[in-house]
Formats: sequence, C-alpha cells, structure tokens
Amino acid sequence: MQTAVQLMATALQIGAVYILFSLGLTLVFGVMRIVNFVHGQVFATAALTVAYALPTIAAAGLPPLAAYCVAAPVGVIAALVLSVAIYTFGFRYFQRDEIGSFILSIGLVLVLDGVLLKVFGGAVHRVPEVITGVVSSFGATVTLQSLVLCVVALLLATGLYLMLGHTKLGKVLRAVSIDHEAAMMVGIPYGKVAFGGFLIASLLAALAGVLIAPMSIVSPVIGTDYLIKGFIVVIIGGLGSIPGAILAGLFVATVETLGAFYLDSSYATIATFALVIAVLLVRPKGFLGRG
Amino acid sequence: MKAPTTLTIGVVAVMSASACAVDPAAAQDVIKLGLSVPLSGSAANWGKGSEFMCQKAAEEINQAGGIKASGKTYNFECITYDNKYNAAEGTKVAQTLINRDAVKFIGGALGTAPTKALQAIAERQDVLLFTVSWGKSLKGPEHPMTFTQQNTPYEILPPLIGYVVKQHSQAKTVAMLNPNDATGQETEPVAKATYEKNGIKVFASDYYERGTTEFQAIAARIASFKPEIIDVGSTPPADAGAIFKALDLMGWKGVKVNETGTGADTLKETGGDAAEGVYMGSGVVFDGDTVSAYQRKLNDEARKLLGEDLNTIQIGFYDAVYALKTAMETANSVEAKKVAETLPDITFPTFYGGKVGFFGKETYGNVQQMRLPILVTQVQKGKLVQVHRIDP
Amino acid sequence: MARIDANLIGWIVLIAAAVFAAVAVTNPYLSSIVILIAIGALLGASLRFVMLMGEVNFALGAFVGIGAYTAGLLHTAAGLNFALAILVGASVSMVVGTTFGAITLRAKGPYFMLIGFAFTEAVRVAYSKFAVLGGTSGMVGIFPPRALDLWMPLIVVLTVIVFLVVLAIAERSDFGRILFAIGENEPVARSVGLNTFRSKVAALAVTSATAGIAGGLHAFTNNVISPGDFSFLLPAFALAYVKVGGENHFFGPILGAAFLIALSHYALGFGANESFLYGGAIVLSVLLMPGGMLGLASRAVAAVRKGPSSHD
Amino acid sequence: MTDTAPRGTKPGRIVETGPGDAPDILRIEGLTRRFSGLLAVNNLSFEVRRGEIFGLIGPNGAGKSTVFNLISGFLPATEGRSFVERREMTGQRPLTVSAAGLVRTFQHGSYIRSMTVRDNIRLGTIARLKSSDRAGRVDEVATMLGLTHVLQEVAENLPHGLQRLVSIAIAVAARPKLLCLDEPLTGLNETEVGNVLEVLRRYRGELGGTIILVEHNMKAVMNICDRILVMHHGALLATGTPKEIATNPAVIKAYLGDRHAN
Repeated sequence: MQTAVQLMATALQIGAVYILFSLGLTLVFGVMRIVNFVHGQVFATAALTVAYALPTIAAAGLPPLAAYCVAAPVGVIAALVLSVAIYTFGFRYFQRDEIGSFILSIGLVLVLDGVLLKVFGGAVHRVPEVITGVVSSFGATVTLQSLVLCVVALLLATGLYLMLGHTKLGKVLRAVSIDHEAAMMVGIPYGKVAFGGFLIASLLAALAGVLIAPMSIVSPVIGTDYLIKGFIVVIIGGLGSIPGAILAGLFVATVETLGAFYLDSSYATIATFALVIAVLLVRPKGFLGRG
Repeated sequence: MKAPTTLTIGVVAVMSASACAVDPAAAQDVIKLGLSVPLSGSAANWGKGSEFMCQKAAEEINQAGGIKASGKTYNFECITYDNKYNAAEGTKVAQTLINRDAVKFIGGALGTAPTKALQAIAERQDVLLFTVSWGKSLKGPEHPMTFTQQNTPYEILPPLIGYVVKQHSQAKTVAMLNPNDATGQETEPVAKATYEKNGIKVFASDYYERGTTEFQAIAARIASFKPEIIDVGSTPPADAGAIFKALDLMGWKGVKVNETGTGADTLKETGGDAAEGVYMGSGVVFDGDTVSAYQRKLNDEARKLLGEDLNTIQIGFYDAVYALKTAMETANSVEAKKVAETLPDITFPTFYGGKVGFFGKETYGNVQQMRLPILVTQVQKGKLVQVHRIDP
Repeated sequence: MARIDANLIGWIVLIAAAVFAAVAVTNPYLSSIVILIAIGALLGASLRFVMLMGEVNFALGAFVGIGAYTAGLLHTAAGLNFALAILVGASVSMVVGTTFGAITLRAKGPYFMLIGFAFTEAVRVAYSKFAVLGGTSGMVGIFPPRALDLWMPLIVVLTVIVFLVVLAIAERSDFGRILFAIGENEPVARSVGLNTFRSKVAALAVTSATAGIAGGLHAFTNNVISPGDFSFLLPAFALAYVKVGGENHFFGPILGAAFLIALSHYALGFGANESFLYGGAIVLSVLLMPGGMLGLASRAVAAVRKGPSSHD
Repeated sequence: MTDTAPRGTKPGRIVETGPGDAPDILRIEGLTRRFSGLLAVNNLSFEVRRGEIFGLIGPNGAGKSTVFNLISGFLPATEGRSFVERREMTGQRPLTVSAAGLVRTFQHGSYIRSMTVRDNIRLGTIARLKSSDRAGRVDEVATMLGLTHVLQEVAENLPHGLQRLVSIAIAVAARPKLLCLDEPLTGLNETEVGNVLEVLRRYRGELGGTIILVEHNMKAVMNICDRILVMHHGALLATGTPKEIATNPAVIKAYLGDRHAN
C-alpha cells in the first residue's frame, strides 16, 4: 500500500512536468506544423537562469521563497526572449514545413547547447529549497515543494485546456491547427495566431523550467533529457493533441516509475523507447492523433 | 560544372587542415603534454579542472627553471582537446595530439572510452600515456606506456569499505546503485566483491542511466530491500545527493556510502541535510589543517573557474606533470620509452603532500599505478571531514 | 545532356581526387581526416537517399552503430577477417533497417523522424547493457591486419566510392524515380499501380546497408567504438553534410562532408565547440542558402552563362 | 527493385453481372459513401462500356471526385460494389485496381513537378512494363500526345496545357483499360482545350481506349462524350446521350444558378 501510494505520487510528480513540457511541443506542432527540438533549450534556459539568479538574489538577504519569486520571472523572461528571437529569425520562415523546420531546430539545438555551456558553465547548479517541509499521507511522503509543483502544473494544464476550449484565442488556435487554410479564408490572421501559439508554447516550457529548477539537477544538458521524454509523450499522445499530451504524459511517467521500481532503471529507459514503437505499430498517429 | 567546384572546395578544405598540421610552435625546448578530456557535455567541468591543474603544475615547474635532461632545459606546455567522452572523438583527439601536434607525452586522459581510443594509437607509436580512467584492462604488461594517475576502486574500496564496516559493526546488509557508464561498470564488481569479503550481504546492485533527473522511484526500489548500508558507488555527487534525499524522505535511515564521492558541496546542494554522514572515497578536504595554504589557494582559483572544489581526478593531472618531470630528469632523457621505463622506480612530490611512487604488480601484473594516499572522508555537520587516511 | 556530362566529369574528378588524397597523403593525421571525410560522405549520401522520398531518417545512427558493433564483435570475438566482418555487419544492419522500415513506414514526416530519433537513442543505451560489446567503455582491438595499415585510407576511400556509385545508380534508376515521385506526389505514383510502401521499405533497406558499411569502416579505422559514437548527433551531423553541401544534387553531401569535417578539424585546433560549429552550419545554410553550396555554385554558373541552370 | 505485381491482394473473382450483360468494362452497383453522416455518394449504379467516352458531370460538390476516389480504391466505399472487367474490386487498394486496368488522374497537378517529362511518363510504365520495354513506351505515348519536343523539359517549366497532357500521359503510359480523368480541362484556354480533346479522341480512336471524364466544361463534354451521367447531391440525376441530357428538365433545373452551367 505504502509503496503503491509512493509510486503514484512519484508518477504524478514526474507526469506533471512531462505534461507541461509536452503541451508546448504539441501546441506548436498543431498550429505551425513545426517539430520544435529547441523546446528543450528554452526549458533549460529558464531553469538555468533561475538556478543562476536565485542564489545571487538570496545572497542579498531575501528568504528563499521571496528570492524565488524574483528569480522565476527573470527565468521566464529570459526564455521568452530567446524564443521570440528563434521565431523571428528562424521558424517564421518555416511554418508548415515539417522537414525544414525540424532541420532548422536540430541546428539551433546544437548551437544553443554550446551557448548554454559557455554562459552557465558545466557545473551542476542547485536551487536552494524554496518551500520546506513534507506532506505524509497513507504512509507516503512527498516534499511540499513537489506537491506544489504538481498542483501548479496540473492547474496550468487544465488552464490551457479551458483556454483552448473557451477563449477566442483558443478557438482561433484550434481552428488553425485543424485546417489553417479554411481558418485563413474566414479571415483569421494566421501569422499572428502562429506567433501567439509559439509564445504560449515557449511560456509553458519556461514555466516547466522554473518549476523544476528547485527540485531537480540543473545543468546545461537538462534540456535534452526532457526533450527526448517530451517527444515520446507527444508521439504516444498524438502530435497536435492536447488531451493526448496530458494522458500520455501521465502514462509515460507511470511506465517509467514502475519500470524504475520493478526493473533496474536503465532498462526502464529502453522500455519507454520500446513503448513508443509498440504504440505506433497499433496507432501510427498516436493515441489521439488526428488522421 | 558542379564537379570541379566539389574538387576545389574539397582540396581547399583538406589544405586548410594540413595548414595547421604543420605547427610552427614546435620549438625544441618545449615538451608538449597532451590532454584528452571532455570540455562539453555533463563532464565538462572535470575536463576544465584537469586542464587547469596541468597548466598549474607546468607553470610551477617552468618558473622553477624547467626540466633539465640530456644537457638541455625544457619547458612544459599543456595542449587540451575535447574528447566528448566517446571513442570516436577520442580517436580524433588522439590523431590530432599524436600525429598532428607530435605529442610524445599524454599528461592525462579522462573517460574510459576515449582513453581506450587514445591508448590504441599511443601504445603503437610509443607515446607515454597518463590516465585517470579506471579500466583494469587499460593496464598490464601489454600496455607498457600507460600509467594511472588516480586511485581506482582496486585501491580505494578495500580500505574505504573496510573502515565503514568497522565503524558500523551492526550493519550486515547493503544495496548498491551505480550509473550505467564506464566508471559504474568498473566500480560495481569490485565493490560487490569487497562487501562480500567483509561478510556483508549484497541485497541488490542496480544501474541507472546518466542524465536521470528524477530519483524517487529508484530510491523507493533500493529502500524496499531495507538494507542497513546503501552504497551509491560511482554515482556523481549531485545525483547521489538527490537519491539520499529521496531515501531520507521515505524514512530510510542507515549508513550512506558514495565510493567516488568527491565533495560535500554538490552533495549538499541536491541532498540537503540528507547528505549528512555520507562516506566518500575520492573526497579531498580543503579546510582544516590537512592541507597547505598553497593547496587552498589553488582550490580557490579552481572554484572561481569551476564553481566547485577540486577533486582527485583533476589533482591526478597535477601529479602526472611532476611524475614526468622527475622521471625525465632521472632518466636524463625526454624520450618517451626511456621515461616510461624509469617511471616505476622514481618517487615524486604529490599534491597530497610527501613523495610517492608507483606500484600495482600484484593487481595489474605491472607497475603502472600511482601509489597515492587514500582519504576516507565523511560529511559531518555539513562539512567534509577526513576521518581516515592511509599514506603509502 | 549537359547535365550528364557534368555528372560524368564530377565522378571522374571525385574519384581522382579521393584516390589521390588516399595515396599521396602520408601524414597519418591527414589520412585520418581523409578517412573521416570518406565515411562522412557515405553517411550523408545514405541520409540523402531517404530524403529523396521526403523522409528524414534519424534511425541512421542506429544502423551505423549496428554495422560497427557487428563487424567489431565478429572480428574481436570470432576472429572473422575484416572485409567479411564489415560485409556481415552491413547485412545485419540491412535486416534491422528493413524490419524497422516495414514497421515504422506506416508513419510519415515528423512521426517517422521522431521514431528514428527514439530508435537511435534506444539502441545506443542497449549497447551499454552487453558486456560482450564492452559496455559503456566501448569495444577495443578492432584492428585490420597490420599489413594493411598503410593501405587503409585507400581501402576505405575505394569502398566508399563503390557504395556511392551503388547509391547513385539506384537514384538514377526507375527505383529512384519512384522514390522521387513518392516524395513529391505519392498519390500519382499509387495511381499508376506502384507499390509505394514496398519501395519505401526498399529504400530504407538500401541505406541501412550503406550505413552499415560506413559503420564497419568506422570500427576498423577507429579501432575502438563506444555507444556514444552512435548517438542522435550522428544523423544530425550527416544532416549538416547534406544541407551545407546541397541536398538537390548527389555530390552535395560529399562536398558538405569534406568541407565540414575539414573545418571542424581546423577548429579543433582552437578548442572550438564542434556541435556549435555544425549547428551554426546547418542554421546558416537552411536560412541563407537553401540549395547548399552546390545550389549557390550552380546559380553562380547559371548567372555567368546567362543560360538556364544545369542544377537539377 | 520496384514491384510490378500487386501485393497481398488476390485477383477479384469473375462474376456474371446479371442479364442483358453488356460488354461493360466498369460496373458500379449501389455505390455509397458517408463522411460522418454526410452522404457524399448515395446508392449510385452505372456501367461504362468498352471504347466509349463516358462523361460524369454535376454541380460542385455533387460527389464526382469522390466517385473517382471510390472506384480507384483511394477511398473505401461505405456500401456498394464495383467491378472492373467483371473482376470484383470492392474494397481493393489502388495497387490492385490499377493492375486490373483502371488508372485515374487527379484534379490538381497530377504529375511530378520537378521531374522531366520523360521521367514523368516513364513513371507510368514502371508497374506495367518490364524495364526493357519502358523507354519505347515513353516515346510511343509522347508521340501520341504530342509531347516529344518537350521530353527533356522539367514539368513545372511547361505551360498549363502541356502539364495537363503530361498528367494524362503518365496515366496512358500505364496501358489502362479504363482511363479516369478528373477535370483535365479546367483552367485551359480554347486552343489548349481543343488540343487535349483532340488527344482524347485520338486515344479512343487509335487504341480503342475507354475514358471516364469528370469535367465542368459543358461545351467540351457535350462535344466529346458518347454518354453522360449527371450527379446531384451524390445521387444519379440523369443519364443518357449528350442530346438527351441537354434537354433533360431535371438537369437544367439542377444547373440553374450554378455558375458552371454554360
């Protein structure tokens, strides 16, 4: 029982981050048909900025939480600046070009890996615990911090879901991702919408970054790790599908957690990859992918 | 019309490469020390620190009048390339160092795969090779030009585990975890054997992928065996900290060991209070009376550069330079083969203080291992404290 | 007609240059570069071959690795002679590639790319789980017969040229036409009774074989291989060769490989970050010269001639 | 390297298609296709006789292209059966249908833009002819369609009219028993239209080929077709000779106000 609850808690916690991360990937693909490998670097930029800024700010005498509240926006802004640059100088010219945009993003990933290493150094950065204390129930214990992460992540996910469902922007985004030509015919300014979608996606990555920073091991390579996981999630969920990303996020997290618990965890890694191929055998477009 | 373009550009490209193949800086009185270390990726900091330490030692020696051998005076120069921790890049670096820069002495190679790639070329061309890599297969009579500049599990683990077991005589069971990389795969069997030799029951021995950032499930698994000792082997300190923290959360209390743990800082950063009491085999204490003011000064410079304390890996690069100097002057020659023949018999001043030599006949069948002091350290009240030291 | 001639000249020049480089260059460092360029060219050409049908095959890394590890294992464990080892390695890679294609080519575009990406990474982790493959620290002692040491550059270059010719012939054959048609307008190909799915799988079979050859050559020229050699960076770099050289022409990846590999060695001298270099090359070429170097070249030539570009 | 034989599909069985058995090359029985509720094709039945040019017309959205997709196997029918030369093709893939002799073109750019005309036409021969005969067939088709002078040109550099001929040439090269052309005249000027019609006549005349023609250009259809089927809202509205159709009140009604009705 205790282990079961513990594992559930763990899966939920990992899943929360995967969901946040993958939502961005899937949104950008839905709207712009872009396979965005740079997502991981945007995420890493946010996390690294926080990890870098927070200790400095805290040194000024602020309590961790306050310092975090200052550092987090800085991280988000840094990430957004980066993604705006990426959009205006790159992806803008590669909308709906699945191969071209993919190639461009691979190039950008290689470049940014070098840049992040130069800027932040290779050392592991660690954000001091922002929220202290633990929560125990059913004999399972999680840090208050990771609980907050889960809650925020799930709130953001539902928020985005509702936004897409009910706001004007959301409807427009959906329209574009279903049939952009039709959307343009009825006078939706595609370019603006695409940019909006890209920004929202980057914002999600940035938020995931600043949320994960206090409880993970932040180094310039963190992006790649989450990127691979994130793509596994969106493939399984179906590129462009929001509910797909959410379900698959939890699914992959569960598989990983159970794998790590019942198997040697390095096999769990292989297992997740095998899972992708298996899923695509059954559903070449993922579980909730649009035909 | 495209074809000639192909040729011209192709030729131009190859030429540009050859242009830098001929190195004008190859003055006779400079001895180049080649370094093959990761300067990118997750191990970049180890590489940067190693380069720093090689240069430090070289500077000291050059300022102290250089190396006097065969009637000449030589200076050391460290040349570093990024081996990206894999064999393919390791080969590129090896080719560049040995066949382009005409390096005869490798001041240090970091990462088992690239080291093996380098060794394949170095041994064939009689280039002397120092490495911090642990692979037992790297040593032995068939590799007469290779020397290890750092303690490996074969040196560290028996005293470390012996000490831990003595301190906690009630502990009779252990669960082990190692990263699924070269160091992990080298450490695990040795540690397992040593524990069993000490009458400890090994419940489980797992591997995890480097780059993992979420350790709760892994911790839950090892905790589920309810061992009295948990040994995270060659897990990097940052990961180790996260694991101990998760274990602490699950209410596991017991003896914590991080065999190749190098410093308290990173461990504390990810582990918080859970880092308390962890035993380490590769830690170096830079406060307290065990170190000289000079060592502290070096470490402070390193901290500015790397954001963390020096560790035994990087210190190995410092010691290798002094070992080479001594051997060259003793052999009164700068010819790699002669120097390699002399190395086993010399003693040289080590960073850890005092003079040390080489050994390893019984373990490796050949004298190729620096006989360095073994430091058993423990995190006490958030500080790394040296609890046991065995000097050669 | 002019195009045919240009191609013929191209091949003659290419072969002459390659053989010259392999024979005349005696400095082991330079010949190691020649070897890397040759292997890189084969990788680029293999990646481009699948791009003919509009797919980017990121499983390339896995195929190269399987070729390399099979060859290495057969040589070190079973003592198989190196030519045979490489050929068997390529066959194994081909079998895996065909199976992989038959399974995954139901998916298209981004899905296919990402599956390939996942496959390459999964296989990379898998090597490290087998002690017989040397685990993470890599497999050592994959040496060609000492007698051949001096001849390796020539052997590699000639082998590569043979398989480049194979790829070129395949591309100019009806098979190549089908792939091209699939890439541009698959329904038309299907409407005239072509089994496009089978052609796609065949294309993957061909490239996994050539990739396997490249892997075997890599193993026997590096003498040591490690899982890290075959990460997703390998297809990413191959992609750089294709884009920088120019994907619209067979010689593109070859030129790209020569240029980038030489450049990266030059840069290594200044301790430059290689992935930064390759990344920058990809970004610049996709943004500024979509046709790659050959694209630029042929446009320049066309401008000079004031005639239509011979660039197909 | 390429596959000339259809894969994984057994040749459809021969069936006697009822009394008054006409020498029909294509026979459709109760063909129906629903798209999520919407009836695109509704219980359509007709047959096409060997050697005729059969017009399939109707206002936009009448379901003409859907019919093509159904009979050529690009789209599975919800209900109904189809036979090519009395071989059942119901539920077969394009591979099998085209092997049975039905080859169709597509409304927009039914050719490979960046390939030469020669390579385009050759594409059509690959599945049906052994490699030694392909080159010959290419020249044959090129001559018949008057494309010989542009064989070396890259398709996308050609004028509209020639591009349409290339689309047709690809299909013709495959030696079809039944050639299904989807709006081959749209966007062509008078001379080009005349040119294409000329080619179609010759194709039917010299090779006794059979053609189904989906077309909006009424003038052309009336002038070249032997029989015409009019679709409206997915269902059969009328069928008969051009004369009969032209005077059919239902047809006129259906076309009233439709901008293509002239």
